[in-house]
Amino acid sequence: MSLRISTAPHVHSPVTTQRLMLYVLIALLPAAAMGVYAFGFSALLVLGLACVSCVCAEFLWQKIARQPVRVGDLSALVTGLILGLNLPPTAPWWMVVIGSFFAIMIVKQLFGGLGDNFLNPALAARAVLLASWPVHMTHYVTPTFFKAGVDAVATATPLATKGASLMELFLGQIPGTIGEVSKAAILAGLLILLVTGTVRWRIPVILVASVFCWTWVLTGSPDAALMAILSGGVLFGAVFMATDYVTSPITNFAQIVYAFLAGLIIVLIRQYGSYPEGVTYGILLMNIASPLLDRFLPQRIYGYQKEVKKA
Amino acid sequence: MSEKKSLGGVLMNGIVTENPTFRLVLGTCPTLAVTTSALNGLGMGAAATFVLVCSNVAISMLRKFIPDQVRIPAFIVVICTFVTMVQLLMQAFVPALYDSLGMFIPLIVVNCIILARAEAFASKNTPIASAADGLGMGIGFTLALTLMGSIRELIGNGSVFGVNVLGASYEPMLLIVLASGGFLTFGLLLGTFNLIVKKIEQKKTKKEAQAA
Amino acid sequence: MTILYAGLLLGALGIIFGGVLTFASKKFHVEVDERVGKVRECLGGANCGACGYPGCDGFAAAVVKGEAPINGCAPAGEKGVKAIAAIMGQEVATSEKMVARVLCQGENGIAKERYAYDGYQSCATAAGLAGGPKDCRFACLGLGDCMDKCAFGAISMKDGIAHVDPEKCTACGACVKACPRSVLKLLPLSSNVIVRCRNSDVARVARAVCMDACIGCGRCKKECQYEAITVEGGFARINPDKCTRCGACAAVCPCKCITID
Amino acid sequence: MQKKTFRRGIHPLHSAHEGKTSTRNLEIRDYVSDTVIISMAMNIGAPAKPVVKKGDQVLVGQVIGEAQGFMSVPVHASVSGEVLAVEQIPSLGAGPQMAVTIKNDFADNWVELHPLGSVEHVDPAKVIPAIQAAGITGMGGASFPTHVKLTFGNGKTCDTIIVNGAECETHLTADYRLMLENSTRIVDGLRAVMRALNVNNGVIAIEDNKMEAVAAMQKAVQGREGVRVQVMRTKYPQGGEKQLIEAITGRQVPSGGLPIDVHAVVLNVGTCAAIADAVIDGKPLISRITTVTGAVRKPANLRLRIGTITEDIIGECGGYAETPGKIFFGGAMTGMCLPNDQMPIFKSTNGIVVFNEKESKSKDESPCIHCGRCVAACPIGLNPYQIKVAADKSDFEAAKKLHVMDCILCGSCAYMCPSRRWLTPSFKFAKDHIAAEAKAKQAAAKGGEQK
Amino acid sequence: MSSITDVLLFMVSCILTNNFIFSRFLGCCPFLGVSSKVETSVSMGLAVTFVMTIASLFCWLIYNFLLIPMGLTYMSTISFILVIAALVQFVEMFLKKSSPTLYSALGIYLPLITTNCAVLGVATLNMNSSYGLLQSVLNGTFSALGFLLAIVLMAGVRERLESSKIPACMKGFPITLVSAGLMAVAFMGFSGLV
Repeated sequence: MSLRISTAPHVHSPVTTQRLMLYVLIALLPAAAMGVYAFGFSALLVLGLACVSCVCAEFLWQKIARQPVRVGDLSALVTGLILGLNLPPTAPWWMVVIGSFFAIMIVKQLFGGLGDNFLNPALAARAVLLASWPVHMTHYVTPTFFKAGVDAVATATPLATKGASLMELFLGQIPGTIGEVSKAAILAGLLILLVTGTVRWRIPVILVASVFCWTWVLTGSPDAALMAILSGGVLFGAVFMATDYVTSPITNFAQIVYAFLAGLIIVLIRQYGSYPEGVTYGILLMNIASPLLDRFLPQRIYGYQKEVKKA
Repeated sequence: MSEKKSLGGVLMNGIVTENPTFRLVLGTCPTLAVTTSALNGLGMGAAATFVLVCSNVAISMLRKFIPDQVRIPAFIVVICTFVTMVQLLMQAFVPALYDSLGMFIPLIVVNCIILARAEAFASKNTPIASAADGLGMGIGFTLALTLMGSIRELIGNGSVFGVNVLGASYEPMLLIVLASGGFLTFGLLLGTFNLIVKKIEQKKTKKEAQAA
Repeated sequence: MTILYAGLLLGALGIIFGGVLTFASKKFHVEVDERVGKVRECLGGANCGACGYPGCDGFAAAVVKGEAPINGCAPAGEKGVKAIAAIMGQEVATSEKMVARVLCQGENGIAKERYAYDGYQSCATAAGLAGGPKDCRFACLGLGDCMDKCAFGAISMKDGIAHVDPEKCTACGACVKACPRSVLKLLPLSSNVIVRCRNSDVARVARAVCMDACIGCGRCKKECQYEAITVEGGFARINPDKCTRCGACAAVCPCKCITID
Repeated sequence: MQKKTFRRGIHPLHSAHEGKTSTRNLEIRDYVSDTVIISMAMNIGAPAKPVVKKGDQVLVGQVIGEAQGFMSVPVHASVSGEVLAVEQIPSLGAGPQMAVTIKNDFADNWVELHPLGSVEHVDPAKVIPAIQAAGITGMGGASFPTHVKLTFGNGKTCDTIIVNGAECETHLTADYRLMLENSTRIVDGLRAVMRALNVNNGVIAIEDNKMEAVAAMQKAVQGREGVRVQVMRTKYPQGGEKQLIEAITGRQVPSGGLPIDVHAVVLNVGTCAAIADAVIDGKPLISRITTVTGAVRKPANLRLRIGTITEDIIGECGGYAETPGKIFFGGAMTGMCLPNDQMPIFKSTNGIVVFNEKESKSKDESPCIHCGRCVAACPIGLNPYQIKVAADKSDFEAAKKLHVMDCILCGSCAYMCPSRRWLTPSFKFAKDHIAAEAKAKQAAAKGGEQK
Repeated sequence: MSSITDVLLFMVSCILTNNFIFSRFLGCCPFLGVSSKVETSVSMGLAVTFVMTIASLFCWLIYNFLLIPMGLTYMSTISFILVIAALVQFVEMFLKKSSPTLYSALGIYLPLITTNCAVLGVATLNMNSSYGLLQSVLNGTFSALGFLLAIVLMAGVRERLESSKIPACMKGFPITLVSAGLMAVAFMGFSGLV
């Protein structure tokens, strides 16, 4: 009778890292589907290429560094999909591959792999691509919804479409990157994440609210604020990128401050900065500050109560 | 630092074993800022080498006369004179390079390499040895800067020393020429050098193990 | 003429600042441990911050206080480290070089397993669960508490037993403290004939738990002409001073407990 | 009835009703085996010293091990019969412990008892010595000597006694059945302690997944002075001392302090029943209720004599349903594994759970993805993933700064971790080292003074 | 520098847009060396702020009242260095005497700052862009605050990376440089803010 001995606890919650990544992938599918529906086959190509090259990059790195290959935990796939959704449908293939390799190899694996990077790999790669090839990254086309014959009209920036009505913005008939286009799909993704308990509500809700308030404060008009939320990458960033476990703070109060400041930076860059889209930088900068937030806004610990209350 | 190394040894020491940029990681400010192109790297390296050699020689000549407590300000004054000289020379002969290096020529004064070598080596050795050390360090620094400069120029706009290498279809990665590119390139280069050195040592110890 | 002005200006500035500084140094004089100054001498002097301390003075003060390792300053180079060691009075290992030895050879398969353990990889934890995963209560559990504690990477785990690399070991003793079963012991490097077992149970019990256990039969004691071996508490002990490393005991030991490194 | 609870915490095996369905509705059955092995070290504190030799005849309740000092309790024979052996047996902890093996003659004749009469009129001064004489220790799993918990030093007062009927551990239904089947005994025990400490505020805390027990206890509490039932929310670790005190009195036990520092004492329902037996009938602690569940053919709640061997108990429950991978005493969250099924039960064994091969296989650790589930689960509000980093490097200074000494080792963080990292055991590793260092320093300091 | 908004805009430009470390590359040596702990970084940052403010003031005075009238503008580098070295020495001694606690937190960094490119850099910058007295002092303070922000953020990140499984060859300076590179990418968002 040789029994096995292990250390307590002997039971675990059914949630594993792999399952969490699976939930995120499922939550991303609506946005990806709407993106492919809106922009046609080229979008599918970009998404596929991004996912494949991210997974290959991780596999290669772990093989070269003779580490146990952990591609199975789907984290590379999630990074690939998010990076793909961050790119315009007309992104050239080599840019997608370089972005993926940068995201996985430099931003994530160089720091020690899953859980050790301090910036969101997809977001950092998008920022690097934006800085390296600004033309390709801001070349947006209006969605053709697979209607033949309507050629893709390139426009300067997604925010420039002042004329688009709110409903158009919501349903995603306006140009933009693959994932950011249809807000309904992103909200569906958020619902999936909340229902499966993969993500806590604080960061997405407060970030969007912060963008709304700060735009209202700075521009003085509420409908411009509403427009700000529904256009560009705010919603997609808030739901999928700001809530990345590894790079966002942990305690509740730290998450609130993180989301609030990220919103502020996004609005500052949009109103006064030279870049059309501030979401990437807002979230990246707060990723950098997240270790400090975790450290200076810890949870209150039991047993350090000042006064002793009567029974 | 007083035992007698052959001049060649001192020279090689500066270039390889104690390369200021990749082994001692000194003088990072110019290394990051200036190496946007191979030419800048070379120019900066040359200027720094000139100042380094001259100041080493001057300091080692004066080392008997400088009282110990006041040696740092004295060294700085010596280095500063040579820097001002280089500044004026470059302004006269190579104004284009001078403009592109901009603010970093006067900053050679506070460049850690020069003060470090002055303090650690020049103030304790004969002028000839100090000159060799200065030259070694300077060449090491220049090589490092030129390497960095050429890599960043190659990726940044497809050319090295102005000669277009990667052809017209190449879309340069502008990030490398910007600030963050400097940090990334320097970090990755440092990492690869560490890796290479470790691999060489491993091979050596393996050989010794087999031999023993 | 401007050269004259330049010289005058520089001289004037030098004198003014010199005066102010000498006056200030007198008025604000604070005595400092003179060793800090001497250690400061041997450093690179470039205030480069590579040691992680705020400049060379900071590093020198930390070395004198004993907080910083004497080889923390890369630019100082090998000569600098020796000079600092001399100033700090740390003798550079003049006595016999000691090294940590693992007094157990009960790898998986040799030492019988009491239960399959797949909990937290720590010897102290496993030793606290039903007497440890190996039947022998003196055995090295091979879960790496010593390896985690060794700052010099001298210890590695091979099929359930710790192995110490004599070159890398600096005899700091951290592993001896970390081991819950005190399997490791600091012995002189030169005495490489070691009894690799400390099982003090009677022969029948010892053999039951581990095939290579020392049963205290005393055959090695009889064999050794230099009386270097005594059998106390159930297992043989070699006195490093008397042992001449002839290896006769190892040849004759029935349980192969004595090894020659 | 407003339900109280503490902050954070988890709901283990919630979908499977905390793994309790198989034994919830089973009456408590008695079972006496033919040989018992009674260990001398069954509680926190010094082990007892055996006073019987091989071949002696002992009666039920006879003292077979004398207490060694204040932090120790006597050990009594749980069966009458002949002493087969007094020797070292392997224990669940580090080293082997002394134990007395008794062959049961099934005569069950008791030693001469000295009851103190009804709890309402018992002389308060006699209660605590009776508890110590009966060898009563905490039955909730910690097995801290109860008489030590009830004696407070220098000027500490108590204004609330909490009876822990939460039983938040998975798989266990022993306390639940006890509350259903003899609730009056529990209230008597509580009343005895209230008289001894002259406190008139007794609270019996029961989780709201055991409403039948709440009803039973409320009936038993009718007309008893100063005693009430408080329904708690079902959450783990509701049964922890610190969590109960904070939920009911709103006070927090100070870090490094004891419940008495905030004028509260927590007793397990099983302990109260044992106190009632000791006071009313003068009976020492010789048997306890244990839940036997998991991969056994007929799971059951058994009243077992202390020292019954696991193999006999599982035989009584119809043997193994599948080949066992793991057997542990206690619940799945804090249970201690057995090396084999020859281990006897102790005073603190409130459950024996058998896992089959599939359930016992534990996935290996994958890297931490910084998801914060462990921080959200920790009832004390610590930062588990950072403490584990320090513990893995054996950096106990950093672990101390991260308040690892406040950790109650409840296992909530390790339960929630999606990467299956060994959080709780690394905290136990760190706590043991820090405690050992503190004791060594104290001994050195004391040694210094004596010199 | 008339109204408050000008000062505010100038502050934002100095701290965020052209941050001293991430876009001007000044003061990188101490930035890489000292930023391993948050406490030491804060002290270092404050010390640099203290010195840069005073240095900007003195250098501006020296430059405008001594060098320009005497036509010796090419002597600017050497005189700035002399001023800074003397100033730092004086402040260090004054601090050591007057408040040992402040000295133990702040003072030990002062010698490190003399050979710091940032201080001389800001003085030369003031000279090149011929700011007025107030503007150059403000430039000194705000640039130093930018340095403080950068070094504290870097310290936060490096403390976080201590528990990461960084490959052996990247440990120490290489990974710090790559992290600084990634932070610089993020800071590019502020370009054109002012």
